Amino acid sequence: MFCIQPSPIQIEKLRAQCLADRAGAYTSFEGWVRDLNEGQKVNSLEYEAYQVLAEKEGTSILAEARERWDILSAVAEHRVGHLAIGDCAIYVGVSSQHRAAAFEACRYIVDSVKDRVPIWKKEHYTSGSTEWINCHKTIESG
Amino acid sequence: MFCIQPSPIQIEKLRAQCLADRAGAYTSFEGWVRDLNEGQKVNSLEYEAYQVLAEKEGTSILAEARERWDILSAVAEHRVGHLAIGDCAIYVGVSSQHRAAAFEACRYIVDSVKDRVPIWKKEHYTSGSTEWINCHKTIESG
Amino acid sequence: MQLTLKYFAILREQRGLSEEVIETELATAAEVYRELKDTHGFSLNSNQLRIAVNDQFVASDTILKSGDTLVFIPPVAGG
Amino acid sequence: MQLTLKYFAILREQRGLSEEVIETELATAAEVYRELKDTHGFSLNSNQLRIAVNDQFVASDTILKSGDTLVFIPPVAGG
Repeated sequence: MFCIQPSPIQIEKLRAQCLADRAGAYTSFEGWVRDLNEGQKVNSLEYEAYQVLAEKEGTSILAEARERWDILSAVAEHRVGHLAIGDCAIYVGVSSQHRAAAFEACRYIVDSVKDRVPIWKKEHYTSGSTEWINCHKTIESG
Repeated sequence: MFCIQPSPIQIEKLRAQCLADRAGAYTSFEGWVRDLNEGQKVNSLEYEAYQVLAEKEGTSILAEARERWDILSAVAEHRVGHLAIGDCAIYVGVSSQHRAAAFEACRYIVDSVKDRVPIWKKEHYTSGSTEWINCHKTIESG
Repeated sequence: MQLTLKYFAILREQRGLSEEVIETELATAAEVYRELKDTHGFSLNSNQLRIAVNDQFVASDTILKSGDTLVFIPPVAGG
Repeated sequence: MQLTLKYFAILREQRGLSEEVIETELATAAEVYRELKDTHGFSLNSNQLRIAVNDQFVASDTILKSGDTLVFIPPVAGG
């Protein structure tokens, strides 16, 4: 299950879901809010999600990872709302018997979530301006 | 610093060492004792290390990772002594601005530790037999 | 026909609301967006969007039917 | 010359001790291991080992000097 929710991500709880006697490897990824993006000082962030579709798409990504790699468990959670520098925005954890599968599946999940899941990020800069990331105007007409 | 020690690995403490306002990504790896290896049911494990050289070699590996990838922090710890199924034998954590570096450096550290650091593993099987992993007798004379 | 539109992120802000019901005879999401972009001055071009109908991703030339819920999905930035 | 030998893992078990001091005139770690293997019946072949002298990895044909601490490193299995 891929979960979108507004409270701080409970890493220890998610990790515990991946424990298994057969598991020899566990890889996790955390996305943290950082203070600088493309040269601009960031104050805080807002994440917004199209929750129903985001959870559906995220859950599909986890299922794809389980199909493609020999893993035992995969969990992921994304936070929404107002986040401060250092807050954890996304957590992904994968357990497997052997490490290669855990590393590759974890990377796949993170990359796919960033690519496909309808979640948006608005950066608030120390300058006072804000910006929806990846939503710059382009010249091309559409 | 790469640390070899006999008490349970304090994951939260190691993770905290990697926090940084500039960090946007954190990848970690845990090696867990699993109940089955090459078809044999495992009861427990013993890890033994040549501590001085292991810490020296592990610390070199962390330095190599910092040289090769644009990362902010890298930590690693390996446990020795008697471990039970599910115990964490090794922890590696890497923070970076962008996720590719964290993933690649983390993988590099884990692979290199397994390859180069003088730590040995003795498996105790439910059958009562034991075995030092990778130390099978070979036919070739030496 | 009647469509429910939901707006997220930059489109929500530019539209000034999260949801509205419209009457239209336009057949596809692409056509609907073109009209809305003109009306509300949305900054995103249609080639930057993905489309969801009834909480499923669909092609932008999918034929809409009355009662559909339509979402224009701006470029995502999770993680 | 005098050498301190430290044994780990399978070699420690096969030797029955962790450390000993020996007198030898053999020049290299490879030669010392060959002799010890014959004496103690070590199962590992020399091509499976790495060598450390004074807590540094060295080549197996490095010339030893009196007072050196020599370790034969069985195939590792950390992680």
